[in-house]
Amino acid sequence: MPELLQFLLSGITVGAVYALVALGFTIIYNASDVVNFAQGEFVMLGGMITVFSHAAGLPLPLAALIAIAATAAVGVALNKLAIEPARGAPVVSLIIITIGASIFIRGATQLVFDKQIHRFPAFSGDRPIAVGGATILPQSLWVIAGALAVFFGLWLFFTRTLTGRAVLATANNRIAAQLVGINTNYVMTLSFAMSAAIGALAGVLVTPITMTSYDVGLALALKGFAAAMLGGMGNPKGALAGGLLLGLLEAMTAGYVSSQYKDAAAFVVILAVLFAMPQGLFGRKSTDRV
Amino acid sequence: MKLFTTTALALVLGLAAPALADIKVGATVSETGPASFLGDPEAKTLKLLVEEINAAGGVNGEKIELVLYDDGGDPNKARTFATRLVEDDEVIAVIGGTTTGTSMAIIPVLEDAEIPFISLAGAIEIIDPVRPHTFKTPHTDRMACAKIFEDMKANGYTKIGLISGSDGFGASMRKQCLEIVADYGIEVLADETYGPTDADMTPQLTNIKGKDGIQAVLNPGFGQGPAIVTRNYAQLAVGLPLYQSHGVASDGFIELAGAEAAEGVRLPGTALLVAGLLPESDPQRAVVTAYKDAYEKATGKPVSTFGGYAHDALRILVDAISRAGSAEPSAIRDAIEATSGLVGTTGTVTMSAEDHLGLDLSAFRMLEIENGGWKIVE
Amino acid sequence: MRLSGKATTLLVLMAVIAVAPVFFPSSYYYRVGSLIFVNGLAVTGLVILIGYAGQISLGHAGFAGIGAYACALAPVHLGLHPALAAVLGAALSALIAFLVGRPILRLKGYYLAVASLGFGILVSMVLSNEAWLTGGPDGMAVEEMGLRAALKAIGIDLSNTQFWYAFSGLVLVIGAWLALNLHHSPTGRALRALHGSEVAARTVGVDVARYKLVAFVVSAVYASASGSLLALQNKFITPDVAGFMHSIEMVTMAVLGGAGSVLGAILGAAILTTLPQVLTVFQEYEQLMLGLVMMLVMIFMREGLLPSLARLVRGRGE
Amino acid sequence: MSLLQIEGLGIDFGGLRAVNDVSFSLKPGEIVSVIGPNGAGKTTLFNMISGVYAPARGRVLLDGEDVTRMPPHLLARRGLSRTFQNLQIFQSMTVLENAVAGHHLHERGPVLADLFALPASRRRSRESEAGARALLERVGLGRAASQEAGSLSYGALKRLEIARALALKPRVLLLDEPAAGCNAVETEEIDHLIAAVAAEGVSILLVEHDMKMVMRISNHIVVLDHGEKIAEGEPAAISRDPRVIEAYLGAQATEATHADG
Repeated sequence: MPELLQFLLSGITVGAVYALVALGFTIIYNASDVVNFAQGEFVMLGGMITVFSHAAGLPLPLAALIAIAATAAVGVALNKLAIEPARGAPVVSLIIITIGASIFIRGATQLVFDKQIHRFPAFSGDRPIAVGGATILPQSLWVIAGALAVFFGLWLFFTRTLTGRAVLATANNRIAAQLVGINTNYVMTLSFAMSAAIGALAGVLVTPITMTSYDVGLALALKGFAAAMLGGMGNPKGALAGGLLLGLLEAMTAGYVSSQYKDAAAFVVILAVLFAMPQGLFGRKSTDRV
Repeated sequence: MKLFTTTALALVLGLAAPALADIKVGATVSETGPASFLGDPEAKTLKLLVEEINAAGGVNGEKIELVLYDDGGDPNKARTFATRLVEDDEVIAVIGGTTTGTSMAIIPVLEDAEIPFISLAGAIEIIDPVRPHTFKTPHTDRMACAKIFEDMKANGYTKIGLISGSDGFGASMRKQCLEIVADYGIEVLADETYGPTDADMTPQLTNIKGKDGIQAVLNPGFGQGPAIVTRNYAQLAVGLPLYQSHGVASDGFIELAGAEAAEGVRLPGTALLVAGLLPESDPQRAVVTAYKDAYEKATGKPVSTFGGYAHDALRILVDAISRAGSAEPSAIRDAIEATSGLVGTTGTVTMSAEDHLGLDLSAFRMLEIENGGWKIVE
Repeated sequence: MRLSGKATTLLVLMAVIAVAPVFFPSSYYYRVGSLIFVNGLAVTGLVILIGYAGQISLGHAGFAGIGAYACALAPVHLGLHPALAAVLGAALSALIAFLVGRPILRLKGYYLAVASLGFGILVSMVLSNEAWLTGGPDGMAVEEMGLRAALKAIGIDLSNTQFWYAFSGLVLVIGAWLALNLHHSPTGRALRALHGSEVAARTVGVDVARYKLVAFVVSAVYASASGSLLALQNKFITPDVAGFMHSIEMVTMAVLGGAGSVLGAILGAAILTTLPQVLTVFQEYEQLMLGLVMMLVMIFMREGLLPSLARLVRGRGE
Repeated sequence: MSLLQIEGLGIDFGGLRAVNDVSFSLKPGEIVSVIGPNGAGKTTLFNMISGVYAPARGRVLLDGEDVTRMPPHLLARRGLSRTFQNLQIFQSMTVLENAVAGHHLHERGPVLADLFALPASRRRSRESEAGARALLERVGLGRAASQEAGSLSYGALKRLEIARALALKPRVLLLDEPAAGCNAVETEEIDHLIAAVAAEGVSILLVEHDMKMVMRISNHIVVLDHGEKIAEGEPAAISRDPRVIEAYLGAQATEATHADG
């Protein structure tokens, strides 16, 4: 029984990491139908900039704020320089542009910083918290709380604020959104800034657990992408559920079946879900209009 | 289309214009990619040492020119760069192959061209069976396993758990450890793995903890994985001795895992790691201190075992060139094979026709982490 | 004019392959050339899938992995000649593509991307994990094909790099010929039709699911053949060949050069294969430059290099 | 004896009855028009008959066979073909290739034969190309054969779709607003074309907003409003039917400017 509990805690910790990355995909996708494969790099930047600002003597909270702001700026630059000029390009081209951006950011990071692995101290120490025979690190609670906070924030944003609805309207029909007076360029810039900031926040929260280096982005982006698709792209509920589900699946497979094939099990389940529900668990249904 | 090919061709041709150099040494290492943790210090070391050697007058009065490529850990690219080094740059020897995969891809090219090759990767397959032109500097993973198992045996641990990374390093070491573990009367009761980018290993460790009778745990791996394992190990309060591999023998590991979690962890390391702790009489002391100081001064980063592998490879090569008195690949090959008593960072190297590594177990030192620093336990 | 497009493409391709060696200062260039051809072959398959049929795959390296490991394993375990092993690999890839393709191809856009990506990752995971069979992440050796020795016996003495240049060049020309045949055939028209409008293709009687599957299976065979060639040439193979990055690389080559045309895609393969070799002068800036090139081409030459350049030339001419 | 028979067809979108209980039939060579205000469900009806949407209720019989919910490509094999209101052209293909693609059912063969360009495959291509050229002549696009389809005018694309649909040698042809966006001359050409096709024995089901054209060429008219059939009969009778007039006038007063759904 304590084993099961430990697997659950592990799954939720890892799942919250995936969910945080997956949530970052949501806003950009909602505003522009672009899946931003450079999302993982935002997470990496959040961690790396914090590490180096902290090492330069800044207190951790300030370092984290700087990292989030700087990454948001990178997100805006990405939109202005690479996504906006490529408006209307097919899905494959957009995939390649964002992968190109991710390689570029990675290359720049290794030059500006270094290729070593880094971490900074956990926010509330490393003393494990006992939960009925199993344990969890305080930092995991930070990550879980972060994922939940971002989820609720996004949910409120999309359902309760005018700007959030403007983002959804832009995704639905750009021309129509412009006609009703939405500044779609502003919406796009805002979405990239927010996605990047959420990514950076994720980086700040997870680095004490997962550590960071210039090349952690791709693996995180892949898992986050898979989680987002599992849940249904574009839906914050889907991102949260997809991330947690993926984390739990991996932990349960590692715990009860084989640690070698835990990633495989996760992908098999994703394939199975997509076959049964081609739009993911919470995705929007679409019908061909003829 | 034609225009483009010609431009591309012209670009490549331009780069291929032969530079005038005395002795051309080639290298292809994984400066980027998943093994950059290893390859980066290797590249830095090679550049640093070549500068140093040239400043001191070179070898046999001739300067060394280093042609260094980054293969990103991709064996296919490594093979292409090896071909380029041999055919285009016309180097007299090649250092590199950060990983076993890249090394194995390079070997056929250099064996065909009869150019000496000194690999920086761990697997025993590189030098066993012996190939005429292939050498290597790191201990084999099998030797690391042997060193660890000796220590376990001495402490009376006969039932152990294994948790290895599924990357090349972890998988290769796991395989070689499993091959020899029985020789030490040790039984592996749990055999878990984790992915190189995994964030949490508590499920695997929970299973190990739950197995009855396990007396110690071994974690072959490199990169952030072992640090996370060590932290999770402390989190779960497994309470059994934890052995890490030479893959994480660096100060960085203690920093990542945290001194508290890493307390008591044992691993086979090289003299490089404990330069300051070596007795004056130790033959390696002067070599490792000099390298450590030079590297840390030049890069501002702590020295690592992997940079040491590149250091030794270049030293062996330069030593061979000066003994051969010629820059002919065949003469160099023979001289490398005749290397004897050369003191490097990993140990004292004495090669032969049957042994293209030239190290024994004494090159490893069993280290233990204590109060955030290293302690030699022997 | 239009019918001669096929002949022109093949002639240009053959001429470049035959004439390029005149300019090679060393035999290293044969190696780069043969890699271009090997990549070009995989990418030609993707032209059928992406360019003709308009479907995405981020997992085709999985098939390259199957082709490569067939060449590594079948000679050892089944005693097959390496060339036959390549055929076996292609057949196996076709079978797996057939089984996997049917459910996967029901998905669209990013969902298809993630499903194919998952498939590719599964293959590389199996290759990496089943170390008893595949040697694990460190890879395994591949037997010599022996064709070079046979050629030597009849008086054609080629160096290793020369032989692989010629052999993979030949395979690429055959691959390009088949893909061009397909373009102008009823099957090719059906594929391009469903690319243009699935619903309209259906109403003219195209069994869309079946034709998507055809494109998937054919492109899988191309990828498999490319993997086999790579394994036989390198005589050593690691699971990287099936990795995610290799899939991305293949798609990027195709789209960068122009996925709609065979020549464009091969041009893309040529550029992306030579780029890392050229970029070595930039040393640490290599990655930076690579990412920059990918972005710039896709932003400013949306249809890919070749079609965009062709348009430019045509625009000047008129 | 009817070739196409629609029995009580209906579909709902999110609880809304988009089309409900529509029945009518077509005899060989007959031209039947479906009219009604925007949003009446005409295109939805077409989509159900042609297998694009799966109807919730009712049946479609083609030559006596129940083909309800049969996918479009199987309907095509049974001789049912259509055009689209909002153009579904194969943009990246030439005009000729679009028309050739319409011959798919006649030219398809083993994939391997196509890959290796075997004589049989080339012969099939040649035959369908000849057929396509003849069809393009017939719809007045002979000269545009080698142009990229995307470069054609709207009216020309409408005719290209008809040529592509005719390539199937259909028994039943569904035309969704074939004259929309065409000028008077083009409309008359399409008018003649439809009559000529019907004269060859092809049954034609037509959705069209040009009432003059509808009245001129239809043998029979079905009127839809709010998804229900409100009237049916000969053109002359329909134009006098008070329910039809009311539906149109009433709709005109409130009607949105949107295209029909």
